[in-house]
Amino acid sequence: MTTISRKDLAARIAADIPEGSYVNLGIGAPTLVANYLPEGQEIILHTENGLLGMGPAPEPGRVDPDLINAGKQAVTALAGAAYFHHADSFGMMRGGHLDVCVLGAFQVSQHGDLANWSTGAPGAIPAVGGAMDLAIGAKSVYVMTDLLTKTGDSKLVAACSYPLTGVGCVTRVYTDHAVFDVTADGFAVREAFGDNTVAGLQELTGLTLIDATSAEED
Amino acid sequence: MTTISRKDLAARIAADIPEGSYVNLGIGAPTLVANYLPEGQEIILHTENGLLGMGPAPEPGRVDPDLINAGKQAVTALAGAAYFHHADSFGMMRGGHLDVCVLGAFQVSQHGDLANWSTGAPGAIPAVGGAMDLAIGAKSVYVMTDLLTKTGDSKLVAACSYPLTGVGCVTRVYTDHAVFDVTADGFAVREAFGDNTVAGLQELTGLTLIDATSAEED
Amino acid sequence: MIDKTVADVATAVAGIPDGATVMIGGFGRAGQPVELIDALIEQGAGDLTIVNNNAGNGDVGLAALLARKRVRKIICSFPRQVDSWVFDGLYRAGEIELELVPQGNLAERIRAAGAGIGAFFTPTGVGTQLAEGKEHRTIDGREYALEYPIRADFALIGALKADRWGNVVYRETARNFGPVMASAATTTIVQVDEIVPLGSIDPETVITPGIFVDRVVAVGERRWLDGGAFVGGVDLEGEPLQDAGTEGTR
Amino acid sequence: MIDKTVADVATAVAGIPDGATVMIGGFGRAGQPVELIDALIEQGAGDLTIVNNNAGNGDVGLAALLARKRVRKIICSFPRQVDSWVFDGLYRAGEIELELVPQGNLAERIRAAGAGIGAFFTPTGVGTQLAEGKEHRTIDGREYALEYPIRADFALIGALKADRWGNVVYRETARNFGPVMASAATTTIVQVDEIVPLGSIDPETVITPGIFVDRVVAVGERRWLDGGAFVGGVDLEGEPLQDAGTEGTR
Repeated sequence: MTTISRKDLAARIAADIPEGSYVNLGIGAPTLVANYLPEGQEIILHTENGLLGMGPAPEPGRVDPDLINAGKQAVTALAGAAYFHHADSFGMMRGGHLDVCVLGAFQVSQHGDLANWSTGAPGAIPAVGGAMDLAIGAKSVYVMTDLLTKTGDSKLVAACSYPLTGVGCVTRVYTDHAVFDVTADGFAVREAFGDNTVAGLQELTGLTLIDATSAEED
Repeated sequence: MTTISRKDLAARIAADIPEGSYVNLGIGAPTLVANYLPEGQEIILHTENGLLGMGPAPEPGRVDPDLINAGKQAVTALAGAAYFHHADSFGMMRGGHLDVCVLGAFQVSQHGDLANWSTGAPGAIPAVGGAMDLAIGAKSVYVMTDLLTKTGDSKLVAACSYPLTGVGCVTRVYTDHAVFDVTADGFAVREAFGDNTVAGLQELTGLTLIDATSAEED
Repeated sequence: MIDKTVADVATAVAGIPDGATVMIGGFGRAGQPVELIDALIEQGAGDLTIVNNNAGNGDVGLAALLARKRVRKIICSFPRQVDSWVFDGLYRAGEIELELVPQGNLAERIRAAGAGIGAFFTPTGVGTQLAEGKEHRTIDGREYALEYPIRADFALIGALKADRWGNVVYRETARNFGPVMASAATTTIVQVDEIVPLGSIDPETVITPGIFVDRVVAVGERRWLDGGAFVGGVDLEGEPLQDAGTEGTR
Repeated sequence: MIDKTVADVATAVAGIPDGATVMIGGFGRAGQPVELIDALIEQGAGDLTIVNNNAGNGDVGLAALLARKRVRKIICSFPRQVDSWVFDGLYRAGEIELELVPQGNLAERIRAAGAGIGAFFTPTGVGTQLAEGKEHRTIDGREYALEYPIRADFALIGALKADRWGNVVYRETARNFGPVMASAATTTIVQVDEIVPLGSIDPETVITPGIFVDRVVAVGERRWLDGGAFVGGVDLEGEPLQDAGTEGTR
């Protein structure tokens, strides 16, 4: 079945973020979303290590070790930016002031539980960083992920088998096959890419899915 | 018996504050202490409405409504000052970062309980301000007060009859008759002014007092 | 383009409904959003819960709001002042509810609301009337009382300047409750002397980032400043000195 | 005269005893007190508990302190990194204790220590392994876990500049954990590029007031700055770019 590229997925997510939003793009793939935010619109990026108004990577040779994002990559600061300390920054998240947070996932349950920090493998060294704060840290928590693992298992699950990052925190899951909303009754297919169908997605995920593909856009 | 003036008492307190101390002088009479801090020594005054490095009142005509102390009087800011918001300012106090706080009192108990915010009079409108935060807000809490009320009652008491501001929080009481330390065994007379004696002070207060007048100065 | 600036104070306070909880910044005249309070009086909302350090002075501002019976309850640390006769009268007549909170607990409870903290243990007030009935706990040998967040529907804040993203800079001790209140309200409204171009505030010096701010309105420079420089010539309320020879208008 | 400046980093870290809890600021290279960590390695204290966001990178700095078996326990949010082999080895060998704390809870617990809060209810981590065994409570319909303060005997902080009273200014995202750690340690030690005269820091822009600071040491300007202006020419670790033609000394 059709799968869209990670770049197209980033663009798809970007299209859902309204102007004026305060957005945290997590670490890794979600940071791609920044590249597809509509030109000329003002969307304010937060990085939890203490900056609102984060701009793109600097020109070569202009890397500033004092100015990095949560993934410890060099960034810039836009006109209108603000710096603050870690307690203030995570207070901003915990206090529900961000509009959107985009995160990766190992698994998302039909109740919106998120597992993205640990596979629970024995002997693995645990590391959580800001994952749990991010999971509860926005009005809308979007997950960006492939629908299937490399071994073909669905990352959308009835209940997470991996250690949880947050409970009931995910709003919507953007995958390479389709976009799913988390609803009180389980996952609803909001948009199926290409030749994906709700029936086909049910087969891939093994879950009963609600068909919301003809629902009004919000 | 000898009583020293409020100005002399302020000077006496000032003499006990070492250079480099961070000090909050409360509201009212304790603010007099600022006038007697030793010339040429640096003692940093805190005002809980958001300033460290508070300086004296401004020249006439130079009153700045944006720059006031906790008593809502015009002040100035010294070189080396810092502004901060209310939560940070009271965090500073509650977190035990101030060295000395000087407060007024209605009563101080032999256990170091302080009553200074309400006489508990029926019909009185309650108002506490920062009194309870100040009472617990310094490594040393000094009280500056007359020993006796206008009707001749001792402000040093076995147990406070007025509503408490803080429990076991007072370190030392500077009165117009003598200086008292709060100890595990009750009040100790540290210094008796003029012709005051421990026996005389016992009579005035009705309390058993420890004689510490010959103790080493710390 | 994000533009949080609004044209006038009436627009700034539009939509505050009856029954709202409204935080009002300021400590004394410092940081008091004078023009926004006047606009709220004009706007008409009633049955309000007000969060402020005090309960109004004289017959203007918050006291005038109280005098018009528009406030059901006030949460503050120090209602009783030499000139708080409006509050005093209402309180004695049983016409206003008072929640008295030690000043530091007030600030911390407001911060907790903004920072998503569910409750916290504070040592302030323990053993006093103001902690009676609260949950107590001894932690590491010290006794604490449990305090809950104070949230608001609206916050009215007075500051020095802001940009169109709502980044705010205060002046001196006028900062006081502004930053925590801005974080604790659903809708935060800030009055400033001047709205400055985006990028003209050094990001190191922003005190309230725009994420906490919804509406910004310029009310003109305060009388004791001229082009941002302090010129004085006023009393503590910002009124011209008798001998200053200025015109004496507000 | 108050003068918190000390002559060199060895003096700055003097007196840190075996068994101390030491907070170390920084997130990545930003705000990392590189010279103070090296001085602590030189100084010799062992059996330390370290509080940091990470658990060391490569073979330098915190990783070098770990490699010398000087750290008994580390409290951090993210120990596992691509180059955290020193920590990884010690952890797998059972030679170091780890307390893993979500980053926001870490920051808030440190703040709580500085602000005299006995404990607080946080929503972060609820329902996860990291809240197991903690006290839970539903407040206003949301579930929270109770977290306690993290205090330290010493804090090592990296910043831009300070005055002799210990007023500190940071630079960009190097601010990170500095302000909260400075408030939570009995003795706070700050390294800066430059010590500036008292009064040359605008009181509006002080981020860590001197009340939280005990010792300040100047370590010289970082390589990517020149007279306070950003000049670049370095990688993320602050090392000269290969093609930059600079001398490559540290």
